[in-house]
Amino acid sequence: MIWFTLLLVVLVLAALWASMTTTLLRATLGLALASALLSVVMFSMGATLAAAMELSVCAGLISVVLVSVASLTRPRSIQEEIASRRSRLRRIWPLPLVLIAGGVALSFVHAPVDIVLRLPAGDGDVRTVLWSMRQLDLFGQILILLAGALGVLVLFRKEAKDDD
Amino acid sequence: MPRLRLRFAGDLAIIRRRAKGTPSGALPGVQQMESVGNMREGIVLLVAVFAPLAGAFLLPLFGVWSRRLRDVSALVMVLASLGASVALVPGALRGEIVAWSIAGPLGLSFSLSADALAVFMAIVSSLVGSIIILFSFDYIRHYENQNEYYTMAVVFLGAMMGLVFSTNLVYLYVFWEITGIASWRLIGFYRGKADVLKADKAFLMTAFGALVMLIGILAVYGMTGTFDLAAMKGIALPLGISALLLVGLLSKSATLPFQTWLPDAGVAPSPVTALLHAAVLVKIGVYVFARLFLSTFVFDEALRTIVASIAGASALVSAGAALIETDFKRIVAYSTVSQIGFIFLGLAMGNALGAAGALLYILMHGLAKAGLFLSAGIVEQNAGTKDITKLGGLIRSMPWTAVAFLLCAFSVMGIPPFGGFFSKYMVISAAVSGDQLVFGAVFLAGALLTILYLFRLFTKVFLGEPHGVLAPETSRLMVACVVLLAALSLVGGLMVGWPSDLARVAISQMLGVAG
Amino acid sequence: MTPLLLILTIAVPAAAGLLVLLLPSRRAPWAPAVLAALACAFELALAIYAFPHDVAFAWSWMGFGAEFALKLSRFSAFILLGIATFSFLVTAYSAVSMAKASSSRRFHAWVLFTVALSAGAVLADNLILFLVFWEGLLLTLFAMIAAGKTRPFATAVKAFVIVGVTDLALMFGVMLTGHLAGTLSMSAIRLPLDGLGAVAFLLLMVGAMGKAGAMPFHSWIPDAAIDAPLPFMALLPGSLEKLLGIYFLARISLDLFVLTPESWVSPVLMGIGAATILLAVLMALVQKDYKKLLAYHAISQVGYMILGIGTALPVGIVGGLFHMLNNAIYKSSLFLSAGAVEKEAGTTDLRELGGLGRSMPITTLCFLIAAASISGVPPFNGFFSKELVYDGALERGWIFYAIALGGSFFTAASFLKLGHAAFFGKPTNAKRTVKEAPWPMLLPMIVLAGLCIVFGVANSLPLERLVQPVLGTAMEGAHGGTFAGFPTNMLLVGLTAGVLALAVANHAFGVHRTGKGIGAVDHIHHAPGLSSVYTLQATGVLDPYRMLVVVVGVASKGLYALDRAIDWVYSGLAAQSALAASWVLRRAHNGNVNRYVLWALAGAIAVVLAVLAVMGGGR
Amino acid sequence: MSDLLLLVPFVAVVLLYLLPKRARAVGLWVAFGILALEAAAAVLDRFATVDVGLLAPLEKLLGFHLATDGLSGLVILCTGLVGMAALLVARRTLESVNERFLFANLVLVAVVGINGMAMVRDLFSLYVFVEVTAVATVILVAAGRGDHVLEGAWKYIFLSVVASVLMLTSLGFFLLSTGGITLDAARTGLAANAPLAWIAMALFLCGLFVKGAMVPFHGWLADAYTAAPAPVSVFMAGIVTKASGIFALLRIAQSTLGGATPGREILLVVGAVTIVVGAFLALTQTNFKRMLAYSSISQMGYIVLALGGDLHLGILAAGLHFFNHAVSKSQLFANAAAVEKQLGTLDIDEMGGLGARMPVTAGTSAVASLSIAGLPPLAGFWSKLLIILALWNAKEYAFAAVAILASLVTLAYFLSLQRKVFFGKPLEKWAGAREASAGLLVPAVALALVTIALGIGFPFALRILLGGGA
Repeated sequence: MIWFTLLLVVLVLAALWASMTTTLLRATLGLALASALLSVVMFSMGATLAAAMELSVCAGLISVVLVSVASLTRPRSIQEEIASRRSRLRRIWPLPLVLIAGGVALSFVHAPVDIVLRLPAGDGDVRTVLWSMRQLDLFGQILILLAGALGVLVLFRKEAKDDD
Repeated sequence: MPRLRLRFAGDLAIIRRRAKGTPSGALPGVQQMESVGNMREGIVLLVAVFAPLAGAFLLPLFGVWSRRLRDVSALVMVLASLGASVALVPGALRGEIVAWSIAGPLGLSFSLSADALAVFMAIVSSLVGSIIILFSFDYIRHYENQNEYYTMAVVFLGAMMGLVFSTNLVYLYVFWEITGIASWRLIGFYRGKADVLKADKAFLMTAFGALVMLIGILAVYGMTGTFDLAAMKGIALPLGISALLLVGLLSKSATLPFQTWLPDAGVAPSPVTALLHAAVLVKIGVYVFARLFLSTFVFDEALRTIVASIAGASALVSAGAALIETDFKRIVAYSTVSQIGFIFLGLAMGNALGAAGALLYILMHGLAKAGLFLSAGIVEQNAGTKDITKLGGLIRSMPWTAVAFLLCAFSVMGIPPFGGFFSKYMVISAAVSGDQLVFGAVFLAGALLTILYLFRLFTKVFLGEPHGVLAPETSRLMVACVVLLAALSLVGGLMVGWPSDLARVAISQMLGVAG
Repeated sequence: MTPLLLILTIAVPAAAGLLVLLLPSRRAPWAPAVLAALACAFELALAIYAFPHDVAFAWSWMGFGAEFALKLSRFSAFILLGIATFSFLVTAYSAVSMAKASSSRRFHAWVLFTVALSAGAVLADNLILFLVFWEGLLLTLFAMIAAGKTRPFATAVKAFVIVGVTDLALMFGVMLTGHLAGTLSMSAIRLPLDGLGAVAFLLLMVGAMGKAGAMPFHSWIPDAAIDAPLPFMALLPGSLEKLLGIYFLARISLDLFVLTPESWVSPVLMGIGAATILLAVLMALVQKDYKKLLAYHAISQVGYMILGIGTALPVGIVGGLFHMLNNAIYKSSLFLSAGAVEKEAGTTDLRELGGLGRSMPITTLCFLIAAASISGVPPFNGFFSKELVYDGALERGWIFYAIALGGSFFTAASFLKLGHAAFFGKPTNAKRTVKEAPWPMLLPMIVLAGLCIVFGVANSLPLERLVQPVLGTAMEGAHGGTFAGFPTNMLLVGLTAGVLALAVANHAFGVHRTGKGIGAVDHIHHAPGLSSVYTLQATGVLDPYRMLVVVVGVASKGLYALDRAIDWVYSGLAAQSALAASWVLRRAHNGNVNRYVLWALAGAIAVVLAVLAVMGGGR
Repeated sequence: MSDLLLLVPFVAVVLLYLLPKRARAVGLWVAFGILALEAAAAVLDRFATVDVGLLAPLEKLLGFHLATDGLSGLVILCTGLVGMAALLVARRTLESVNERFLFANLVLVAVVGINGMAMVRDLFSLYVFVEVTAVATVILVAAGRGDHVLEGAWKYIFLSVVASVLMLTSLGFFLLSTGGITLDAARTGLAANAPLAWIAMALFLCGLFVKGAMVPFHGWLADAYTAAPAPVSVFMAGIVTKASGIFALLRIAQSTLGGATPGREILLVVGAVTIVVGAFLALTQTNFKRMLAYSSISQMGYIVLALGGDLHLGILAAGLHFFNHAVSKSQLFANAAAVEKQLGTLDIDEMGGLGARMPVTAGTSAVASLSIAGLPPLAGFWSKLLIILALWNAKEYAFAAVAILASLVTLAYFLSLQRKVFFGKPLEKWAGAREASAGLLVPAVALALVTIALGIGFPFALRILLGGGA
């Protein structure tokens, strides 16, 4: 249990770091770390499939993409760095506070601790769950992808036009 | 569970009810159509309301075609209202109540009903309205946005008719606000920045009152479960709810402490100010007061003191302001505020004499004050200013206007045999006979101030040394309208028995006592 | 005698007035005057015919106790006769004097309306109807002054406002009376003079005094004397208004209320009367204008009438009413003489007049008779009525008598001065040749002067036929039932004679001192103490109208400030605070997305906490 | 046939892309036609009954668990009307065929999302469709040309993410506490007063508050509306925000909360705060669209407030206000588009007296403004009246008073807008301004007529609405 708690704390810290740091690279590293920790948590809770997906997609694939993008950018000068750090810190300090407050708030919940997941019947098989229970949501996901595709189309078109 | 489903539920019923000589009892919610023949009077009622209200929207179309056609049809629409109202008089004098109703859900039945009070008010509004529209023919000719002017003026009068005949509080509110919208457009007619600001101010102040009143209406609904005035007759209203309703009435009638929009609204064209200040708009508050507190609810003694005090303060404060102001129309507007106080006094006394006096006051003041405003219009248009310090000696170049102004002023002052005397006498007398001597004395002081400020105005504008060129009267039609109003003020006094008869029937229906 | 005739007394002059207004006057400039005179003659005939009758009727009118009720009683018949007589004489006179004035048509129409309204006021037996006629006179008053030659409007407005104020008081009084009595029918009202009743009486009294022109409601009359057409002065302030005002005062004192000598109202009335006598006559004394001097006397004489009625004794009341009649006679005669002088000499300024006695002998004679009458010289009518008033006043308190007697002294002195300056001495303006006035102007004067003599010598005629019947039963037992004949109290007569002699002596002293008739009272004018009061009066500071205007001006400034303050609440306070609130909120929305996220999270936490609080509280 | 509402636009998008590029001008009209059909279907109330035989195989194949009721019909009708208006505006304001084509496509995608929201009975599906709409809308906003476009879109995304987090957390809690995420399951959980279920509900509500821009979750809205191209703001203001935030709240209030404490109180407080803050924020705005944006916030507060009142009347009132506001606000944005096209600016301080030059635009905008301000006899009055009645019946007098008096502030900013833009002396500067082209006027006039007609005929309409139930 202590380990589990420790893991969660580190996860939160990593996420915080990712969101508060000012360089792309560090942010990416933070994100990757958080994702990795998350997948560990998922593993430990028995959600192997989710853990695998999390590890491969978020911690792996996305980190690679982000790192490669970051490598294309120009690093900031030191002055810029300092200036932006100050201002950033000034603006972002409430975030930890909010988190702490949220945590405190949640700690008031006298929820039953013995949480029993009542998963829908069709035990465990991802395909079954997805297709027999949640077709509609799948349809929604397809739509989101479609919209994303359209977005790429629109925004890149626009870039191209702006270049002209 | 609400559902969107097209289904014509319920029935549209046209009903007609006669109640001979008795105070109006409960109006049946929905009745089946009796017979086609009986619809006739219902149709008269509909003509009175919808000839102007719906017809107004044709006016811009007519305006595109021919200016003359538009002007004349505007007049015809208002005259149709007047004709319909007059047609209701014989029945009203016999104590009959013509009613017409469409049942609606949640108490939102659209019901029109013409008792003597409503007929009286309708005649006053449409009579003065017709003259004002006639006056506009020549006055508005010189300006832009004529289509809008006629549309809004006629809509205004139509809404007034609707308000007068409505017996459902929600529809009363609906028509109430339509008059607000129309007056907003009309006050801002000249489109100057200051003009529009004043229009907004007037709109906001009256809307504020109306919204507070709406809370009151809901409170009444909460108490009684109905919006139908006839169904809530004889209910004793808690003072708090009365106060909420009163805020609306006072703001619409430009009474202290909501009076200041009215002088500001003087930026409107004169026929508009005549319409708003004199004859129609500001009378809404007092009319609804009579409709609610005298005719419907049990009259509360506490209300008497409150309303009479407010009215007294209003009468004095605005009369004082009228003595200081230097703008022709603002002075007349303050005078209106002051005179409205008298009407409220009469109503607040809650006795037959006061109520009848208030009704007559509405008529007499409407006629005379419209005459004053229209004279102001003639002066303003021809002399190019309404600052009385820059006017003078106009009696030489505008003799007819000057005399008509003076005659109307006499009526407002309450000098016999002009109509204003009788009404003023009756309201103050009502205070005296109600053992409210203090109020009587206060309003006597108000009457004195009335004499003073009107003479001050007359002296500064029409007498004394002329400033600059003496502008002549350019439009015979306009002068004729003013003279007509002056003459009507005189006839109203000489023939005071006629309006008084109708008022007495109205009082007996309202208070259940013989006048 | 039918109700129709009663209606005709009102309708005929009104219709004639309307006709005059509508007549095309260019063709026949004489027509208005002739029509007016004819109508008034008809009125006179009607009044004479109706005199012995008693008629009353009522039509329903506008409800609420307001009936169209007319009643011809002894008193109203008497006053109606007076109204008809004076209006006939004045219209006959003005037919000539106003013939060339551009406003002749309007003026005559107003005269006719005035007659109609006066007749209505006298005949009305319902308080509202009475009020309508009574206040309607305001309009004709205004219109007639406005028909004057030189810038008359300011005076017209002043007159209107002053009389209007008193009319408002009257209106309030009528309301109160109606409320107390429970009826508006005048012949049915009989109220005790206590509490609210006294208030009502005082209010009605103010109305009556305003009409009659007593102080402090007098100040328009001297102004009107200058600005208004002269027949107007003779007609309204000279006669009709006195008749009406005193008629109504007598009505309320005798009929509507029970005025007894014990009531506190009685000394009030007497005080007002005495003050009016003295103050107005002091003003009259120093006037340098014929018409203005007369105007102040018109005020002063009212004092005697009010004093007389205020005594609440039969002798005083009879004296007051008789004085009302006499005053109307000699005062209109005097005004008409002023008109004749003005027409012929071209001015009424005493400094430019003089020696008219030779060129205008008949006018002079009439003037002398009327002046003697007003000064209370026996055997003219004024003497007899004044003696009756003195008699009553002395019974109620020597001070009232003393003041009244003092008034007599100044009256006599001022008329000595006036007569001397205008008709005797040397003509100051020699360029203009002055002729006697034409006959239509002279005749009314002669008739009136004749009446002065007749009503003096044969005073039983007016007293027993006109005045005493008004008191009805109150007359029985007192003085053997009549006050006619020569005064019985020789002490009073002697004192009167003494005062007259003193006035003559004073005149001789003054003339000796200054050498001219006009300077006969300069020593009083410039007496220490008095002179400063006179100066103040000359600048108008003491004019109650002026005071009213100032007071109202100050009050209205305050009220206006209040109005602006209320306006500020909306235009300033409400608007500004709304804008300020809006501005503060806008400043908070600086576009920073972090801030917005923070708000959202804080909001979410708040909502969750709220839920927890409720759920926790639920346990 | 409810499935068709999801499938047809989707298929249309795919098919449109198969068209040759030359024919892309058709795209706009195809979308228009679909939306018109949608509106017609909602009005005719046929979609629940007609398809039994014909479409059964399809339904079986897809297995969507959809359900329609009056509320679905309402939102679908609004979508149709607003979408048509937006497309007409797009035709006149977007310059290239391609832009219009893309716009039409994205609108269709968003419409699928909205239709989905209208018909689902499951919180997770609701969330998914909310996201569909959000993504499509973000792209619509970002597709604009101005400097602030990306900023607006960015803020929208950012707060949407917050909303997503809140909603997903909530869904997790629901799963934990009740084991189910259908509306009915959630209702059971709440009825049992399980704290975790209530927390989940609170979080879900907060997510929807973000979507529906309730104060203090509203930060994104003004920037997004202002930055978005004209037709997009018509579409967004008219339906997107309302459907994804407010409609979802309506649905939850109707099917899940059922007027239970403390859900009702949350809605009341948040609604009232939103009304007041939004109204005051709008009061001093100088950008036409930004003022409208804050006005939208305020008005959506009314809808949420209504949900806290008497349940049946409240939902009826909220639905009506939803409709009225959708109609009027999209119309006002169309008016703004017309003005912007003529003047090239949206700064109302620079405008003046446009009523003389653009009478139809001015007139219709006045109608919409007054309707939103709740002035009779326009439609907005009746829905506000019902809202207040609902509150009154629930004995929430103070909230009713707030709702009524906030109308005054609403009126104040609309009067200020009218004064500065239309109702004044014509300025020399804009002598060249002309009335907008028919393409922009048609939606404005049509929507204004809807407002007027519904206002005048309201009691009849109400009778019809109440005919089925209540």
